Amino acid sequence: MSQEKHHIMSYTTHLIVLGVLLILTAVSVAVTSLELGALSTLVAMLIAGVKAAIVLVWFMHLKFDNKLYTIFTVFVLVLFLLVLYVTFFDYSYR
Amino acid sequence: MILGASTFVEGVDFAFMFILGIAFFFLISITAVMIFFIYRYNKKRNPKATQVKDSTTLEITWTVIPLILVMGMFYYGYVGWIPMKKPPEEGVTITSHARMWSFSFEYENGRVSDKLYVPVDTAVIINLNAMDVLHAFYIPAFRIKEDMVPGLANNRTWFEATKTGSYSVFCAEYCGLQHSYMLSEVVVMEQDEFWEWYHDPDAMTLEVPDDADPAILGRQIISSKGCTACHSLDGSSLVGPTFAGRYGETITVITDGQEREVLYDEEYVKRSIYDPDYDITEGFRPGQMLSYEGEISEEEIEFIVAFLESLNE
Amino acid sequence: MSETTSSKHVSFLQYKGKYKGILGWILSTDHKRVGLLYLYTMLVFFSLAAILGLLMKLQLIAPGYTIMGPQTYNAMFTVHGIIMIFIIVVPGLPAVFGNFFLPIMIGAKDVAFPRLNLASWWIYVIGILVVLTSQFVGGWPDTGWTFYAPYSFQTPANVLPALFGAFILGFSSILTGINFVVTVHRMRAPGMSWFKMPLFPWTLYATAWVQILATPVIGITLLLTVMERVLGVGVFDPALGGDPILYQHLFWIYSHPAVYIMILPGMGAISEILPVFSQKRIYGYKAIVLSSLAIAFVGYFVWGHHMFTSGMSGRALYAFSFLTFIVAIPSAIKVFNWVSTMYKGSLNLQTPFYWATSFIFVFMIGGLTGLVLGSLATNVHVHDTHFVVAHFHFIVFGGTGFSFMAALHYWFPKMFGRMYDANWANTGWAVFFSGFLTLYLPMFYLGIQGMPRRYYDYLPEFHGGNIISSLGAILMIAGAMIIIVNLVRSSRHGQKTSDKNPWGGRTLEWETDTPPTLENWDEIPNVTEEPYEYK
Amino acid sequence: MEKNSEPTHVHRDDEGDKMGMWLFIFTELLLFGMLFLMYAVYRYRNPEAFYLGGKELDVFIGTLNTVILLISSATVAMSISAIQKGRKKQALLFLGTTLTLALVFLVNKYLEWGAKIEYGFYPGGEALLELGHGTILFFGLYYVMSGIHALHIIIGMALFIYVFQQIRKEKVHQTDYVWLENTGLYWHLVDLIWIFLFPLFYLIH
Ligand code: HEA
Ligand code: HEA
Ligand code: HEC
Ligand code: CUA
Ligand SMILES: [Cu+2]
Repeated sequence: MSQEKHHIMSYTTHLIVLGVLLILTAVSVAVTSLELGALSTLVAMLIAGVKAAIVLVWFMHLKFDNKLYTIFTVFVLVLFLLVLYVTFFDYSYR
Repeated sequence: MILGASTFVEGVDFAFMFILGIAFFFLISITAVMIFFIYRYNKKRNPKATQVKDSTTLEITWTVIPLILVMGMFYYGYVGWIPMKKPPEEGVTITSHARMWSFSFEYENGRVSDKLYVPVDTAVIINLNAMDVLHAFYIPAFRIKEDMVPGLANNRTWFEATKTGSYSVFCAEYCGLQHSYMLSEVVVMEQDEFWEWYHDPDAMTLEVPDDADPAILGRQIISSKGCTACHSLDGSSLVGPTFAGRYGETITVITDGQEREVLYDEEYVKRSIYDPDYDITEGFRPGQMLSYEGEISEEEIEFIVAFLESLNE
Repeated sequence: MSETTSSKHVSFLQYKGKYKGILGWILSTDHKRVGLLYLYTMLVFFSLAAILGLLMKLQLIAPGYTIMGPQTYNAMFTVHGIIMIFIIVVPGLPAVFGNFFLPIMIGAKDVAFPRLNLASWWIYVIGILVVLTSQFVGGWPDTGWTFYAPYSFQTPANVLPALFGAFILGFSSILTGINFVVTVHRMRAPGMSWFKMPLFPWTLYATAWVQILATPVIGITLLLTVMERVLGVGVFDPALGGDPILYQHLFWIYSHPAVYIMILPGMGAISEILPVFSQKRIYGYKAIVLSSLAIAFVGYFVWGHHMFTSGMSGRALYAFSFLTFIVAIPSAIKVFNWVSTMYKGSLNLQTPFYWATSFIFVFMIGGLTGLVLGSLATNVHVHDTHFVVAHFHFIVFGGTGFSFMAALHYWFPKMFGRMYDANWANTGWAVFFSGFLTLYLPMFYLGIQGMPRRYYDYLPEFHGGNIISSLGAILMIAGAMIIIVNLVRSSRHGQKTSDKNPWGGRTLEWETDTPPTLENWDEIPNVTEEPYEYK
Repeated sequence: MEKNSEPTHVHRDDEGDKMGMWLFIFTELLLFGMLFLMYAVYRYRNPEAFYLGGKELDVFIGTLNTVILLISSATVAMSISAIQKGRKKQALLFLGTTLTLALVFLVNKYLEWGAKIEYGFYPGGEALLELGHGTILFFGLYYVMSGIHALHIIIGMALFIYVFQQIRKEKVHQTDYVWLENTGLYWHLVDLIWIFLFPLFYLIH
């Protein structure tokens, strides 16, 4: 088994990523405190999605690792969303 | 098909025939082919195998043909079922209460019965009310079944019977110990007969002939209300304590987490029936028996007491 | 790769490692020993659950009390269901034959994580023990294997150990799944591209994904039920605002994919056996591979067909019915390809072949009656009746069970280096098969007549079907005894054989020693041919 | 039989180990996924109560914990970089920071829960049962979800302690650090879950 070459992320990149995450957190706290009703839910979930993607891509190295992991991850998320969607066939029309 | 007596029967039975017909066709022909191969190509008769190439056309054929057939099955299943989901506006409305382990049926005029009485050729809408756990309201002859879910809004089903007679009602969702005894009957009557029954004023009040033995009446109430599902008359413990030999004794109960002694008297029986979780008999669980307030009158309790007393003799 | 000369040509059965005797087994990380550990454990619990099944049938031979009371009966079908599903057929073929043969068939020395593999057996045993503790503290659970809310947290019976045990068993299943996916990705022999991989590993791969992605769902559901019962959190309890139907959704989001966990490896085993006993390439290799993946994937979205009468919205009902019919197609494709494999073959009529063909027959009955259940109008009538019981015994027992027996008779000489008595094996099969049909066919009729399932007692009009069915159970147990006695006896005293390839198979397991040595290969094979390359 | 020895070759496959970890993460994602599904269903059915329930929670503590987790995620990731560069001291330092942050997270959680439980706001608690069904569900889910999440934090901490030891003993080092990498992945998962828990419970009301 060969030890493949690993990409090493520098400390600065880490700190930049962290900075972005913190800013996004602040934004979502700010936006939701405005009480925009359904809109604030949407925005909060969107921001959370972006944050999650950042964590996956940089902190969890999806960007540098074998593409297989990205495929797996996307597949799992799609599967989950489909299950959620199908469940709501029941609840939305009950 | 088995006996059928509602307007749904036709659609459902057609779907059965359609699906089972195709199923038998494939089952029999594939089995026949297999048997033929075993006969024709067995090692003795055919010592050398001939390799055969895969064929995409064939793969597509046997994907598409079954696909079309199952779409047909889906369609007829859908057509046979859709009327069940569309109760008509007009009709007799009855509420079915289910508890462990009996059904009772309440009519719009307040009349309550343990069998379901309905008029023929009339739409009957049944509101389903489960009082404790899941049950299911199942009438095979009408081809309907619907779960009774505690707390579910709009939990109902409907049917229109086409033949007079009486048919079984089953509880089809597992609900504990006496699930298999949770049965009733639906009696389909001619329309005028039904309305006569429905408006029968005497049926509303308990009729007590002067010379009747209260203990015997009590015994009837106990069995018609389904108490014996949980309470034995022979001393053995079922879900609840036995009725035998308890009346007049001093027993241990748990009230508010505190153990105490009480006398098993009329007062106690009444409280046990109207507010069963107030005193929990030692060794049993709260939440099993539900209150019968509004279902059993004070007068009836007197008869029950008379009966319990008679068990000591 | 370093050197293994010292253990050369010593079979894994004789091999002596750090530990002696039984410890050498229960602490061995050798995938073959782990596989056999699973086999023996299953044999024990299978017998237990089968006896419970027989007792239930005896109870049902006549209306009313025959040999047991309702509480006992309810506990029996619950424990019977839990053992059969969570302990036997879900781990089933992957844990036994997957562990034993997956590495060999892809030319590896072991699975990717041998120690984890042993750990999953241990977790499995712990799970079983936890399930069984309920027997000693508070009595067997009486909820049915489905643990439907709210009964499961209201019943006075002791359901906690069962819930918790099933939860632990789920872990074992997940670990096996992870192990297999990594094994297949990382450890295929040089030259074995994806489409040169035999079909049994393929189905194990598809199954492993389902194990990984579906099992956590039941895990959390059972855990929540435990919390509901102990703490009263209220997530499923209608009295606190919870929705009991949501419990059913979660339960079946796992349990429907789980039925494909049960059947896929069985289909894989059948796809190994048929070409070998026909001396022919499997017909439609790619179609079979793709249909396995399709079953695994689409199988996620049909769970609602168990809930057609549960009070779901109408739209959900027909969506689920539609999807259910879609998922039946890949199974149909497989059946057609299997039968075509026999065409112009040179059929070697031996025990594994009998099991394989009878598998196809009973699987068809099970599957085609599945279609009756998948259609809305008919489902409403037969849901929760003995029709369903017949359907799943045909397809779970007839599908997974028969393929298990087929696989066992097929790989037996390789596993034990001994041969069983073929005459007894065939007799056992014949008795068993006739018993099977007598036992379960009448149940279809009972179901259409309207006899609900989980009924301890029934009305006299259902008597006829039940008598026949109960007699079938006795016949079948007789068949099972013959089979088991024959196999157990042969594994110790059967005719010794070191023939590497008794049936003329073309997959890699027939190129190792019989029985295989500790690390299967002296040298990892180099794969150049397609699987099943018969000339 | 002749004398046998243990299998002599040791199989090492870092990529395989990592794949195993990812697969495990997927199981965790689905496990929490189902809790999110329940949340979605119950929020859909009880919008009012969930709206009000969210107001009961302290946004400040929630935000603080989010920040803590994000930083701790960054520090684990950095300790991996450090190990890859062969800087053992720094790796230990980053790991130590992560561990401390995790502990702070738990302390916050403890204070938060403690305050609620005191008022009888726990499953089966008097104060909670008096409120409507929707509120019971909201808090039921809140306790279950953040409780299971906290359990994962504790498991993560145990893993960190183990890896910390391994680095000190040079068992985990520049050319063999899957343990650290996998623990890191696990920790990011914990973070990932929280990224969704936080807005769902504390923010959207
Ligand atoms: C190994 C397990 C297994 C498998 C593979 C299946 C396969 C299928 N199952 Fe089954 N099922 C169970 C195990 C399984 N099931 C269990 C355990 C239960 C009960 C759980 C409980 O309540 O306790 C159950 C219950 C169950 C129900 C719910 C019944 C109810 O409670 O109301 C339904 C409803 O749709 C259903 C449908 C199907 C269908 C359509 C398939 C299909 O995948 C079948 C596909 C196969 C074929 C179609 C046959 C082969 C094809 C041909 C011969 C070619 C001709 C084909 C066509 C023309 C299409 N099953
Ligand atoms: C694999 C699954 C499996 C198997 C094999 C069986 C086997 C049997 N089942 Fe079971 N059954 C279930 C799964 C299974 N069952 C499930 C899931 C339920 C639902 C529970 C619920 O409702 O909650 C159920 C319910 C159920 C009921 C319904 C109860 C009711 O609803 O009222 C009945 C009724 O008689 C029954 C009977 C039997 C009988 C007589 C046998 C057997 O006794 C038949 C005899 C078999 C043998 C003697 C075994 C032969 C095997 C070998 C020779 C191989 C050796 C094998 C290994 C090494 C693995 N079963
Ligand atoms: C679902 C099961 C169930 C049904 C049906 C049921 N009970 Fe009970 N009953 C119990 C249980 C369990 C207890 C003991 C726990 C308690 O005290 O609440 C009990 C307790 C009692 C007691 C106190 C007995 C004692 O020995 O302490 C009386 C009296 C009683 N029930 C009467 C009735 C009557 C009358 C009916 C029918 C109209 C009835 N029950 C129906 C389960 C049931
Ligand atoms: Cu009520 Cu079963
Ligand atoms: Cu299913």
